[in-house]
Order: sequence, then structure tokens, then C-alpha cells
Amino acid sequence: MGEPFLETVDLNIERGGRQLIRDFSLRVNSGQLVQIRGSNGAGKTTLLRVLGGLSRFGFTGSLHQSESLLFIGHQSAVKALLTPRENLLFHLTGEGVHRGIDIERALASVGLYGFEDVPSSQLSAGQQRRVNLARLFLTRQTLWLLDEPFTALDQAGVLLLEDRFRAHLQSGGAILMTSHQPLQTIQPDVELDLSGL
Amino acid sequence: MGEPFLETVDLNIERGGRQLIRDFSLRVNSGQLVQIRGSNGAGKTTLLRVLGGLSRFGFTGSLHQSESLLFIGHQSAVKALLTPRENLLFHLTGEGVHRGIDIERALASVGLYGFEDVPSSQLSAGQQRRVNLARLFLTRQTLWLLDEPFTALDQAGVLLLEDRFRAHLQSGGAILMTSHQPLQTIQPDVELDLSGL
Amino acid sequence: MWSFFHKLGSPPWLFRISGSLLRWLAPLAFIALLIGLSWGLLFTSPDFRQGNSYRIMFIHVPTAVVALAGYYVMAVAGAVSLIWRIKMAEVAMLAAAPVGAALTFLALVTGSIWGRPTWGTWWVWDARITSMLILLFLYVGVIALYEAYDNKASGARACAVLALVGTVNIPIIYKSVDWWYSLHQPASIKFFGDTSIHSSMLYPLFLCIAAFYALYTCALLANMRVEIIARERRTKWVQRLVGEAV
Amino acid sequence: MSSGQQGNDVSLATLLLLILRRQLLLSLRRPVEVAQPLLFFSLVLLMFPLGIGPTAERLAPFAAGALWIVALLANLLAVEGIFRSDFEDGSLDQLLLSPQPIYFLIMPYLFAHWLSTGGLLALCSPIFAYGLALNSAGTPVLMASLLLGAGVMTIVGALGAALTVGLNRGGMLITLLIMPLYVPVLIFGVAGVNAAIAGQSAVPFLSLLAGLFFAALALGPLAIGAALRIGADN
Amino acid sequence: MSSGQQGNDVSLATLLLLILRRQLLLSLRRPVEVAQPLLFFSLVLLMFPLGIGPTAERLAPFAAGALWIVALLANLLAVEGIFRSDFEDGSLDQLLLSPQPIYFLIMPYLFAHWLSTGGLLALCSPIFAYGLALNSAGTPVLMASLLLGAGVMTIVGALGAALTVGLNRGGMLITLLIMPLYVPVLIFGVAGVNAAIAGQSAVPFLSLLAGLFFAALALGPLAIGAALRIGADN
Amino acid sequence: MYFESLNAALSMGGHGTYVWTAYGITVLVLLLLVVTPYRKKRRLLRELRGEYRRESAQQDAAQSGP
Ligand code: HEM
Ligand SMILES: Nc1ncnc2c1ncn2[C@@H]1O[C@H](COP(=O)(O)OP(=O)(O)OP(=O)(O)O)[C@@H](O)[C@H]1O
Ligand SMILES: Nc1ncnc2c1ncn2[C@@H]1O[C@H](COP(=O)(O)OP(=O)(O)OP(=O)(O)O)[C@@H](O)[C@H]1O
Ligand SMILES: [Mg+2]
Ligand SMILES: [Mg+2]
Repeated sequence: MGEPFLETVDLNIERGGRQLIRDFSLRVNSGQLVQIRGSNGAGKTTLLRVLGGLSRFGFTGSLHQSESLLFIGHQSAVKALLTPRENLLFHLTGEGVHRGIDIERALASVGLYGFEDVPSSQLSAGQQRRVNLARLFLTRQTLWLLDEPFTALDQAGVLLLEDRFRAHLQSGGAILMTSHQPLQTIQPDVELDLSGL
Repeated sequence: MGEPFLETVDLNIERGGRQLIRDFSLRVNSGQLVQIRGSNGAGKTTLLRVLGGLSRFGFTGSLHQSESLLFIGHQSAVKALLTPRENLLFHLTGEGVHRGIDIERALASVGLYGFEDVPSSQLSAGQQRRVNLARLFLTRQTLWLLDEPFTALDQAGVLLLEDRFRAHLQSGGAILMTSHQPLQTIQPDVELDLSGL
Repeated sequence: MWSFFHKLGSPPWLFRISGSLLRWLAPLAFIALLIGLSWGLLFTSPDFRQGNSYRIMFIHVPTAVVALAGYYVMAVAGAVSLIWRIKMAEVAMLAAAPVGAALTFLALVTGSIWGRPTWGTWWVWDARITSMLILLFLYVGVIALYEAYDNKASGARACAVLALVGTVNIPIIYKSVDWWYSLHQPASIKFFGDTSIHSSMLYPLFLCIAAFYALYTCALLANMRVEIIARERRTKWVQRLVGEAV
Repeated sequence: MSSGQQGNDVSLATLLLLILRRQLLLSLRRPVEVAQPLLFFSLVLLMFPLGIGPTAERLAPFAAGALWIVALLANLLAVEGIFRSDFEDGSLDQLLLSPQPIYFLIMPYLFAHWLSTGGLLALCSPIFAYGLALNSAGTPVLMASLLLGAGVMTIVGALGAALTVGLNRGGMLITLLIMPLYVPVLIFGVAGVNAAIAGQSAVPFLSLLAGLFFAALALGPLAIGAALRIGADN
Repeated sequence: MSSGQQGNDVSLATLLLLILRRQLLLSLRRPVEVAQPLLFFSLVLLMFPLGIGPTAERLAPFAAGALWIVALLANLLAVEGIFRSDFEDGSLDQLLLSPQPIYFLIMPYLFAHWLSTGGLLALCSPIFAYGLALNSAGTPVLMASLLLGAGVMTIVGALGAALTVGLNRGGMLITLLIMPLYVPVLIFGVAGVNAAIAGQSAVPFLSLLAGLFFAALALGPLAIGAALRIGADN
Repeated sequence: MYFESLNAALSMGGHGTYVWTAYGITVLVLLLLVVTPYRKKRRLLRELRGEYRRESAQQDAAQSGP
């Protein structure tokens, strides 16, 4: 599996006149789970958006990532006007059209069986979050960048998600995630703390 | 402290044709901390909004709460266009005008010292959340209704908040909150689980 | 008196009464309409000025009249539902909106068709025509607002508020539009008013108006009954009803 | 309880002033959104000469109507968002929870919006009136009628905004709800200006508008408050 | 890597179709919403007879301008939000991350918006034109010019929306730059219709509009794509 | 009967098209007005029947469970 999914060397990020990330180097290989920790405002989200190629300005250093990855950020990326089913069908990730049966299975596996066709605006905070996370059960991307994936999830949801992580890592994928809570059933291969920087 | 801050008897709540809460009775007295737990979609937020008097339709049963309370919901209630200082000054809770020094102290105590005059849109998720929670250090309300107050907060933030809770309870206040994580340094006096209902 | 109000407020009673009422009112309305329309269409002699086109009046006028009255039905129901918290009034308001909108639409269309042979135009900005158009918008507004709400309990209340505000405004709107029209009174013929309706045309016209009122009532009640069932789905009597309907 | 009393202790006036400052500050933070009605205003007025040729005697008879229609549209553009952002970020919940009567708490919203649309347009209307060759006799009446009319339109529009605040697609629905209610304002406003131009007294029309305004001011906030409670519950 | 190739395997056409369906669904979520733009048009147009007068000779000169103004208004109202909700809920990030060229991915957005405002209005404009007593000679030109003009306005407006999407409604000075770009479209459109009514040829104006349209179509998406990348980076 | 022939009734001295279309549209709309509530009612009853069955089934399951 030769080249890494993501590699950055001497990354420096500045925001609002403050140097958030200084001389940051990281290399994510297949099968690796990297957890980024850090106090509020440490720069986790900013870093993740830079590594994902979403913010292209205001940083220096070399950065190279696999040409397509899956990014799930703070926001739910769930359209309130659409039903969960439609939300997964009309996703914008450019992965093409998912089969209806796959979508139903994905929704079921995040515990939304029976909510496929309820307007998402009527779903609870956690349920909306789950609709978004259902994409992890559909995607064929190998590199995942997840920003606080556990927010608004209940205990069962957290465990469910960690199971999915394990499966993904075993199948040769890689995960780069931020989280304030420690993981419960997996050990991250790399653990970074930005507060120090 | 005679009469309870909040009392409800035989509360029934229906949403989207589903009976969410059935025959729910609760009584919150001064000095009490009530934690509501429950899986995603159990009905915590809905219940809290009804108890707070925010949704007045679609429920039956008797409900009586102290005529003014403090409610902090899922959304941040932080105006991106305003700075943290302005956000706290121009709050809509009807508690009148806070002194500038109080506001600064409140912001400092949620770890936002130095961010008083940064546009809130540039704050991180957790920092925005902290701006909102700073109101807990300003308010003189005795009954607090908090929906997932710990979301997006780092470890330090969680402990900070729990300290504030303890102080509030000792000064005769009462707190009704929902949370997926168990509390770390306080014991709730009452713990309800809605998943069962 | 109050007991009557109380009864009106009770869904099962209303459902039963409306059922028995419909049983004889519906056929009556149908027959009256049949007679009135065919009378106006085939058995009256043509108007000396407009020839046969005036036969449209036998739909046009009744629909217009009933549509106007219908808005007040809806608005009063909305007010009652807000002030006295009578659920069935809310149901009545919701049921009244589509019926009124349909009749308003008919008044406009038939009028417009009538206008072609009589004034040589499909449309003029006459005062009454304009206010009728505004009335249509008021009706559609209520319908659209209700449709837009996910939470129907809130939606119904929102519609009640809107209908109430509409009632306060309708007289103002009408007066202002009338007066606006009188400001720029066009040079051409005065449209309404002096259309001297011959007595031989009056009887079928009145019959039609009565028939349309009856029809309006029937449609209103029928819509209400559906809404009542939908709202009372959790009650014993509806479950019994559904069991019988098998 | 102390809390409750305390909540009421705060003088209502200070609170309203606070909210007013908030609204004004918010609108100052996005100057272009405030300027947009004006921009739109000038853009539309550019159309009218195109339609009927720029000669004064052709423009003049239509000037009043044109100006008023544009003012109405500008108001429509702005009023839709009067409560939206507060609903989305939860501030509206705070407003509804505050112990003071919602009737008054709404006033600052209305006043700020009225200032930033109606007031602004009325202030600038003389320029546009000149551009449309409106008979100068009509200008003062135009300003007065715009001021009063904008008041009514703001209140009515705010009601529409409140009814649709919970719906995540208010945009065009609100037009349908409030436009019919704008009709009398438009009619009286235009008639007043035209009367002044014709050399008659515009007082009856202005007083009609004033009547509408005060009626709206008395009843409007009640309806808006109720509508907000309903809309926020969706 | 497999993932990468896989991402590109998906035929662009299917993807664009998918996005198009999404946009249309979003704009017509509920049955009533299909009718809403039409109701909006008729309501705004209703204001013109009320403001200017009911008789044909008063209305006719305005008809073209009025219809064009409504088209512009509808566009302004709608286009401002064309990317906003996608930005706020993070869908926009997904779009920017997808391996396909953003240039094409934007097209469905533009097309759907054009359909649901410009196309619809152009389709129904004859009815409204009749109501406003527009000389029937102008109707076909009106329809054609509206179709083209709406296209330009959509692209230009989308550019403005993209540039301002990240600045959460704060000091969006860009609209100031965008607004003037609407002006030529309006001028050519109205002038074309009036020419047709005056019995002259409208071809020059229509071809000018067509020129604008194709220029915008060629360059617009590039600018919009770049603007989105910058905007999303805030 | 005012008209002496069917054709006369249809043409109505040139106004036939207007009159008959007006009446036609009216009849259509009125039919819709009357039929919709009954169709709605039938659909609703069917829906409710299913709903009740499902609920009773669930209750039975719940009782048989423990
Ligand atoms: C676009 C075309 C038209 C529309 C929208 C229209 C609308 C109306 C309306 C709203 C009414 C009011 C009913 C009432 O207030 O009691 C009405 C009544 C009436 N219309 Fe029309 N109308 C149209 C064309 C015509 C034409 C062409 C005629 C024939 C000359 C006509 C003759 C009447 C008569 C005789 C009445 C009854 C008068 C009365 O009840 O006081 N209408 N129409
Ligand atoms: N307006 C509404 N219309 C219909 N159903 C609703 C509405 N609001 C909430 N619901 C339903 O009520 C249920 C409870 O929602 P609620 O937000 O209270 O859950 P919650 O306990 O807060 O979940 P979470 O832990 O994710 O916040 C959800 O299943 C949701 O689908
Ligand atoms: N566009 C911006 N302009 C100026 N400063 C910014 C901008 N975006 C972020 N910042 C600053 O960068 C710091 C880090 O923000 P970031 O969102 O990365 O923190 P975080 O680690 O994700 O915190 P949290 O745990 O709360 O999500 C914050 O202090 C914030 O003030
Ligand atoms: Mg973050
Ligand atoms: Mg919740």
C-alpha cells in the first residue's frame, strides 16, 4: 500500500493574526486511526479543513492527500427540507448514485429504520447527525476526515460508530478525526494534542 | 423555598402522530439537579421545550413553572455579526442591562479572555458555545433549563461548567438538564431515562 | 345557549349531526342546482342587450356572492377558534378555505368569459373584479400557509390568526379599491349596477344562489367530517366508526 | 420568587432601548443589506423612463405611482428577514421567554426596521421624485405618506414574517400573505400625492394613512406576538 | 488509489442529473410551492394597476418595464440564497471536495434556478402581459428576452451569492458590484419589447441579450467556482 | 325550452362557446369540490384501519412478551 493517504510536512497555519499550527508534520497510512485532541480554539477544525484541502489559503508547508476523501464537519450537512432517504440519494460527494436498498440499509444501521421518509426538519438533533453519519456506511472513500463525529450522539450511537471505524480500518482505510471524549472501544494509532502547540 | 420551581403532572406529549411522553410527572425544588437521559429521538428536547413553556401546543396535562427561567437550547443563540461582548450585552432574556465589568468577568470565567471583541463568526465551535454559556455567569434566574450544555466543550470546559452548576445549586437554584455523557463531579438528585417511556 | 356551544364543540356530536344533515341537504342542493342551471341555461329568454351570453350570470353571480360570504364564514370560525379555543371552529375554518377559493376562482373565470362577448375583453381592472382577485389571494394564502407547516397544530392556529387579520382588513380593502376605481373612472360604459335584470331572470337567479349556498354548506361539512376523523383518530368513537366502515 | 420579581424589576424602557440598539447595530453590521432597498429603488426607477420615454410631461403623471410601488417592493424585500436570524440561532426563544409583555418587546424590532427601510426611503424620496419629474408640490406629501405607509407596511409585513418564521422557506409565501393587506396603503398613498399635485388638499389621505397606522400599531403587535409564539413552535 | 479512480468513474452526466433533481426537489418541496412563484408574480403585478391606474392607456407604457422589474425582483429574492443553505449545512464542502470539475457541478444549480424563476415567468408572461394591456406585438419578444435575461441574471446573481456566501451576511459589499451588472440586461430587455411594439425590429436587442447570456455562460461558472472556493474558506 | 332546436341551444346565437365553456368549467370544478372530501375520507379510513391493526398487533406482542 506504498504511498500514504495523507502527508504534510512543516505545516504552519495562521488565523486572525494568530499562529495556530506551528511546524506540524503528519503522515497517515492505510489502516491508521489518528485522533486529534485539543482545547476549544486550539485549531483542530482549521487544521482538518486545511488537510482536507477545503481551505487553501493562509498556510505554508507541503501538503499532499489522496485525490478524493470523505469529510464530515461540524455542521450536519442534512437538508431540513429533504427526507433522510433523499438526503443520502442527492448527496454532493460526487460518488454517483447509491442504490435504494443500500440507502435503506445504511439508514437502518444508524438506527433510523422507519424514519426514511420523515422530513428531516422533524428529526431530533442526534437523528439528524445520524443521517449524516449514515454516509459512512455508503461511501467507498478510503480516507475519512471527521470533525467531532460523536457530537449529539447517545451512548449506543457512539459504540455503533466505533464499530464502523474498526471495520473501515480493517478493510485498509484510514481515519483522521477530532474528538473531545476519549474513544471507548478502539485505540487510536496516533494521538496528537494541539493545545501544546 | 416552599412551592417548587417547576411542577408537572400527567404530562402527555405527541409529535408527528407519535406519543413521545406518556403520563410524565416531575417536581423540581430549590437546590435540585435533574438530569434527563435518553436515546436520540427519545423526546428530551421536546420535553424541555414544553416544560420551559416554549411549545404550548400538542400536549396535555398540568404544568406550572416559576414565572421566569433561563433556557439554553441546541442552538448557540450567538449572533455571528456581534462580538462576544455585544452578544452578552444585547441578550433578549429581559434581565436588563449587565454592567460591562460583569460581562468581562463572565467571559473570562469561560476562558474567553482576550476574545471579547473578536467577531463571533471567527470563533471556534466550542468558543461560540462558551459565549452562550457565559450567560450562566451573568443570570440571576433561579431555574435553569439546559439542553445538552456540554456539546462541543473540551474537558476543561466541562469541569468549569460543573463547578458553576454546583455553585448555583448551593445558592438555592435548580437545574433541569439533558446530557448524553454522565456528569463527572456532581451527582444529579434525580435521574430520568426517557428511552423506557 | 351555552350548552349548544358546548355541543358544537364536541366532535362526535358534530359528526353525527353533520352526517344526518348532509343526508338530506346534499340531494336537495343537487336538485336545486340542476333545476336552476338548466332553467337559466335553456328556459329563459335572452337579455335584450347582451343576447345569450348573460346566461353566464346564473353561475357568475351566485359563485361571487357565496365566495364573498364564505370568507366571513372562514374568518369568524378562525376568530372563535382563537378566542374560545373551540377546536371544531378551527376545523370549520380549515374546511372553508378550499371551498371558498374554488368558488372565487369560478366567479373570476366565468366573469372573465362573460367579459369577452360583452366588453370585448377577457379582463378589466374593475373595482369589484379587482377586489375579487384579492379575495382569491386571501383564500389561497390561508391554504398555502397551512400546507407549509409541518406541525399542523401550529399551522391551524397560524391560519386562524391570518384569517382574523384578513377580516379586519377586507372592508378596508374593498372600500379603498372601490374608491380607487371611482378615481379613474374610465370613459367606457359603467360595468355593473345598471344591468337591469328582468324579473323573469330573477327567479332562476335566486334559485341558483340558494342552490350554491346549499352546495357550499355540503362541501364545508364534508370537508369538516374528514378533518374530524383525522384529528380524533385516537378516540374510541372513531375506532368504532372505522370498525363499522369495514 | 426573587428571580421572577427581579426579571420584572428591570424597567421596560431600558430593555426596549437595549433591543433597539441591538437591532440597529445588527443592521449597521451589514450596511449593504440596509442599502439594498435603496439600490433596488434606484434600479427600478431607472426602468420607468425606459418604459415611457424620459420626457418630463410623460413621466410626471406616473411618478407618484411608480415611487410608491417601488417603496412597497423594497419593504417587501426587507421585511421577510426581520425575525428569521433570531429564530435560527435561538434568540427568539429568549425573547419569548422573557417576563416582559411580548407586545412591547416587538416594538424595537418594528421601529428599527421602519427606520432602516421606510425612514431611509422617505428621506431619499425627494431625489428620486426629482428624477421622475414629480411635480414639486407633491414632494412633501410623498415623504409624509411614505413615512406613515412604511409604518403600516412594516407592521403588516412583520406579521407575515412571524407567521412564516418557523418554515424554512418563507421567501415567496410571505408575499402572498401580506401583499393583499398592502393594497389600501398603496392606494391612499398614491392618491394623496396626486391630490397634492392637482392642487387639492392631501390631508384626508394622510389622515387615512395615519388612521391605518395607529390602528396597526395598536393591534399589530398583539397579532405578531401570537404569531411568533405559533411560528416558533413549528 | 481505488477510491480516487472510483470517484472519477461516475459519469459526469448522471451526477449532474442527480444534482439537478436535488435542486428542483428543493425548490418544489411541497405541492403549494410549485405555484408560489406564479402567485408572487401576479401579486406584485397587481400592484401596478393599483398604483398607476386601471385603464389600458395608463398601464400599457409600463407593461414591459413592470414585467421586467418583477423578473428582476424574483431573481434577487431567490438567487441570494442559491448557495447559502448548502454553505450553512456543510453540503457546499462536499461539492467542493468532489473530484469532478466544479465548473460543471455548478451548472445544475444555475439551470434549476433559471427554470424555477425566469423560465416560469417567461412561460406565463403572456397572461400577465394581457392583464397589463401590453401591446400584443410585444409579447413574443417579451418572452424571448425574459428567457435570455433571466439566464444572465441567474449567472450574475449566483456569482454575487458565491462571493458573499462565506461572509455570514456581514458587509457584503460585493452586491454593490453585482447590481450594476443587472442594468444592461434590464435596459436591453425593455428596449427590445418597446421596439417590437413600435413596429421596429427587436433582433438587435435580443442578439445583444444572447451575447451577454453566452458570455456569462462561458465565463460565469469559472468565476463562480473560484468564488465558492474562497467563500467556503472563510 | 326557449331554443327550438339543439343546434340553436348549442350555438346560442354565436355566444354558445362562451356560455357552454363557462358552464362546463363550473360543473367540473363543482364535481371536484364534492368528490375530493369523499375520496379523502375513504383513503383516511383505510389508513386508520391499517394503523389500528398495527397497534393492536404491537400490544399483543408486548403482552405475550413478558
Ligand atoms: C373578469 C370578469 C368579471 C369578474 C371577475 C366579475 C366579478 C364579479 C363580482 C366579484 C361580482 C360581485 C358579486 C356581488 O358582489 O354580489 C360580480 C357580480 C356581477 N357581475 Fe361580474 N364579473 C366579471 C364580468 C362581468 C360581466 C362581463 C358582467 C356582465 C355585464 C358581469 C355582471 C355581473 C352582474 C350582473 C353581477 C351581479 C350584480 C350584483 O349582484 O350586484 N360581470 N361579478
Ligand atoms: N415538529 C415535529 N414534528 C414531528 N415530529 C417531531 C417534531 N419535533 C420532534 N419530533 C420527533 O420527536 C422525537 C423526539 O425529538 P427530540 O428532539 O425531542 O429528541 P431528543 O430526545 O432531543 O433527541 P436528541 O438526543 O437527538 O436531541 C423525534 O423522533 C422527532 O422525530
Ligand atoms: N476565519 C477566521 N478568522 C480568524 N480567526 C479564526 C478563523 N477561523 C478560526 N479562527 C480562530 O482559530 C482558532 C481555532 O479555531 P478552530 O475552529 O480550529 O478551533 P477548534 O480546535 O476546532 O475548537 P473547537 O474544539 O471549539 O472546535 C479559534 O481561536 C478561532 O478564533
Ligand atoms: Mg472545531
Ligand atoms: Mg435534543
